[in-house]
Amino acid sequence: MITKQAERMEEARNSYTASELLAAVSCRLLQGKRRVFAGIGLPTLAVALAQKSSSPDIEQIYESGVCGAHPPRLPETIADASLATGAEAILTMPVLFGYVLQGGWIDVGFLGAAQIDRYGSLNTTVIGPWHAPKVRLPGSGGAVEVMANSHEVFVVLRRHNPESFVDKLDFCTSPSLAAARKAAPKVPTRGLGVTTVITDLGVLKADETGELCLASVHEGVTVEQVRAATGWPLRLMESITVTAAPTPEELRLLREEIDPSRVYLR
Amino acid sequence: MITKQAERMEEARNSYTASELLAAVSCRLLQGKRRVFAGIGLPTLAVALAQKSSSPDIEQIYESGVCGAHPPRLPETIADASLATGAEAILTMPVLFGYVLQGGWIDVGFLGAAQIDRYGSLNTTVIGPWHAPKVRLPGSGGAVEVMANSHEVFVVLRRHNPESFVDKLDFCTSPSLAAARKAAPKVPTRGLGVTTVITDLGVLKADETGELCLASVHEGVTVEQVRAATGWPLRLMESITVTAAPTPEELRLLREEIDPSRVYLR
Amino acid sequence: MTNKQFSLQDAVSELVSDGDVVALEGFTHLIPFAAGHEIIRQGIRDLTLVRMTPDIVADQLVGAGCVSKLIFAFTGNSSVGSLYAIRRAVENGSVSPIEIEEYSHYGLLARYQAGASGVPFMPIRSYAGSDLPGVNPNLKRVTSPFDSEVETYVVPALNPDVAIVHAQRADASGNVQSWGILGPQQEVAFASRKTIVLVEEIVDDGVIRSDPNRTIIPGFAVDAVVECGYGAHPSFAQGYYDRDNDFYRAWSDISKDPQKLEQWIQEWIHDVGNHAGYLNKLGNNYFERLTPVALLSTPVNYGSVL
Amino acid sequence: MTNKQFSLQDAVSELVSDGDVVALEGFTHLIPFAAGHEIIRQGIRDLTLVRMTPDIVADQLVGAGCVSKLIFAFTGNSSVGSLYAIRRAVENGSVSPIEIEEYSHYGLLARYQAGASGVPFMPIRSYAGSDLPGVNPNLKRVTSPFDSEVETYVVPALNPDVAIVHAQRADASGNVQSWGILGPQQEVAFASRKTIVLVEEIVDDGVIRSDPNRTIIPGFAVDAVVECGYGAHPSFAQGYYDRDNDFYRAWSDISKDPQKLEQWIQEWIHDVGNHAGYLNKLGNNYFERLTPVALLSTPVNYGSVL
Repeated sequence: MITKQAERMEEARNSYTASELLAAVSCRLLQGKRRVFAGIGLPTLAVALAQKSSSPDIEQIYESGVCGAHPPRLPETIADASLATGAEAILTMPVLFGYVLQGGWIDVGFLGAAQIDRYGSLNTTVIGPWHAPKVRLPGSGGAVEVMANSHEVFVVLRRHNPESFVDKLDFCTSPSLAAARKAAPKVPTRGLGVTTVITDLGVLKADETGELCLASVHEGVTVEQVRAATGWPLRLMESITVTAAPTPEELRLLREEIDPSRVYLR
Repeated sequence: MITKQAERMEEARNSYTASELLAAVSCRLLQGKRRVFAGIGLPTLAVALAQKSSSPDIEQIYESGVCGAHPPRLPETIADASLATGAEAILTMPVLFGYVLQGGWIDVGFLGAAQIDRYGSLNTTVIGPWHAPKVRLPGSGGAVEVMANSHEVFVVLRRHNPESFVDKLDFCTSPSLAAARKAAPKVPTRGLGVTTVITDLGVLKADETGELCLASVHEGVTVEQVRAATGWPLRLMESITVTAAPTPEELRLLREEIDPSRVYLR
Repeated sequence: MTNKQFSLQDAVSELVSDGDVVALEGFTHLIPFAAGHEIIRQGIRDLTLVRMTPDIVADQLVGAGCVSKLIFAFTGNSSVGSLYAIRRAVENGSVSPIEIEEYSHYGLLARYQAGASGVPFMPIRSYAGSDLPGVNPNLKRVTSPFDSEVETYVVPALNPDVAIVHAQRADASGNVQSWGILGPQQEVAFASRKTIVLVEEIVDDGVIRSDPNRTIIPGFAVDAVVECGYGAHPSFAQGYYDRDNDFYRAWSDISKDPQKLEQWIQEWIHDVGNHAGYLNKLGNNYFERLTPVALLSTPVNYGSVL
Repeated sequence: MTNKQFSLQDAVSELVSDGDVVALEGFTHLIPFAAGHEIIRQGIRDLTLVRMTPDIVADQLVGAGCVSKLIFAFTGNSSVGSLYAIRRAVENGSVSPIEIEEYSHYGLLARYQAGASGVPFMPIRSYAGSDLPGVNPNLKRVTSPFDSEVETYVVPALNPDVAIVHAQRADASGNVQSWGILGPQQEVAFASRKTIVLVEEIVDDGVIRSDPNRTIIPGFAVDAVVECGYGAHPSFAQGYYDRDNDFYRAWSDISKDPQKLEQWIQEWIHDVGNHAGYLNKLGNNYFERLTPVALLSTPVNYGSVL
């Protein structure tokens, strides 16, 4: 009996949810970065984990102008009053968008999307034609600005499937660097564009041309599975790694210190 | 003896300095105005006098961003700490210059100058050529913006002489409405330009073409005197009035309530 | 100092008209719900609603039929569901469609900035390669006069007829103070022809004047100031009440069914009569669980030599 | 949080180099005199000095031979006299002339704004008909892409190598708070490649974090923060000390005579060795007459539900 219980406990310690994996993977990718522009959710966990492990100086900056947040409890939404409580700075919107974002102070912008193409252009606007949408999505918000102004962009898509990873977007809300340069070569661009896409199947990385290629698969996922889930002929990086599982310490931090009431750790 | 003393007192009450006259005249011209953009000095006295007499709602707005100042004592300079103490608002510079001034919220802008021409263009930059100045003056500061964005501009020049009232400016720092429209007809203008010039000799007012014409002379000043002191053939308004002397109440307010230590009332 | 205090009813009826371009602003914080409800109550129609982030209050205004056009950058209800009234009005086959004009956050904010600043346009670094310029002719590209090899996108000035915002406090002459997340309230107030500000409390002008840097909108730029406690509910007012997340989570379900939505509007907006009625219907102790622990700012010294 | 505390000497020697474009900002209030003196002390040369309102500190820097070019909007010493070192350097027949580049206040401020915002230029409503565009090719006119009948002037982005500003307080990681008249400090800090901030006091980060809206420059945009009490003298720091008007009145007389000026610089900048020496030379009770009566801001509540 005792042995069985110990085994189950051991198993529980070693198993992890998709959110925990994505948070741990994102955290590792953030190593060496300083200023992360992101909303609430997975990026919050990733930044919090980075702060408590590899990157104590990493800082999350919010679209609302909050910098150096020290919320007395884990914020439930981007509109959580606790984000303002005890923050180091709350900047005005013109300062946040004009000076901080456009001024080039962001190392990593985190974005999500309904659709992504092979160079990292994102659609958050519509499914179907803009003038007669099948599904109206929220729209850009600050995504166009985050894409154009961050030194690099991480995209997190929890569902890797051919409807999301498309050959051609229904609408290009936030263009990849390649798309921006092609459309308007005289408009200055900044940084590297989308360098990293983190999904439930693996991690895609941009090659030197900006094309997103498979760099690693999560444990138990095959390359063929990822290819089948991608709406363009997915190229592979020279060597595909298997994503390392979250370490016991990462899991402990996430579960016990960062999100003990499992607000985001679904 | 008693009679003589009473006479002297009566005389003192009725006599007034140039500053007191200019403050009283400026105050009357401010009737019905709400927001005055001005520095320290004569305009401060004029606005304070207006607040205490004809225009209790009039408000002075400072280039530094201070609105609704309630200084605990009369400020000595534009950089007086007391201007911030107890003010209703201190706006940032982008808000003051961008939103308040360019946004068109100023009824009357007060300006001074080294030279003025017949349409109210002002020189505060150089005497002599810009590239090899005889005298280098402070430059525009905010004057170009005050001129371009106030609904009307009052100019105060304490010394009315041909060196100041010139046919042609050495340098046009802040252009009259006429000069602005001629130089760049497609750049939108606002308001009336310079409507009023207050000097130690009298008051000039703009006619319908914007030309500054003599409207009134101070007590004891002749029209010929003003003409001789003006570097262009000065036209006269249809009827020239004699500036009314400061009333005893105006003098009492200036001397006893507004500037008892005679900071500005030289 | 002119007294600019209005009742909410008078402020809306005197300053908002059918056909106006009305900006309701507030970015996640201080969303002017009570003002939106009063617009619905007064049956104002044919509005062009400008809002960077149309959310539940926009869904309510669209659902109530007040809006004919929406100018926006992001329309959603965080991660807790959709805004179905807006989706019904803009998705294919809509029975009562509304026109939309779409930006990114900074695109619309820069329109307010240009409008407030009296300049014809404002440059912005993004939009190259986006499909947005293809559906919005207000996103244009110009060449820099300083370098013919450099182009930038620009957006035109926007000057709404009326701005409506909510803040923590003001004095009776309309000097408005706010803290926490500030949103585009200052920009839209200066950009608009008329401005209505709702506040949690009207305070003595001595309170305002003890901290003049906290004033985000000076009295002269305000046409009406309305005391309206809890007027941002279900949004929040930093230091007064937190966000009512339960309400946000419940909205999708109401908004999804047109009949349910109509019923909700009848019950919570029309039948309650006014904001006091709305609070009354929420119940006496409703805000207890949303009331913050006090964490006060350290005072600063504005003194000078006397 | 990275510790960014520097001594004044280290901040200037590590971050300011010969030939740099250095912006010293502060509008009537919080003028970084101590930093200017340290630049003179270190004999830094060939600077392009950017300052909206070159005043006594600029006159000192020019008089000490640190400046080869001045970018400005207004150069004067209020109504109490001239800045003769600057006048000697720019008036006809100057023996050691400096180059000047001249704007209006908003023209130069808008250059900072464009520089901070990463856009090539910023539109501005004025300059039509002024002679300034004739002597400054950076004032250009463009046609609005939204209406070919509308033109506007624009100014190009400015990105100084170093911004130097003074503020009331900061924490050790460089989150800077200021109140009273704010000047262009926020704009120039974001526009510049490096930023040095001098403050009256380094405070515990709990003080800063009790009032996050008061932070005008976040720590990440600051390279060095220097504790330097009375570092704005003879200018002022709201709530700390008022302006030393006697000094301003005395300056013309010093500045007018090149020998007197050289002597003053030797005595008050070089011989004192550092800012502590300067304060020491002013004397023990010097600031008594300039010390303000305390008038504290009413605290606001930043609390939230725990």
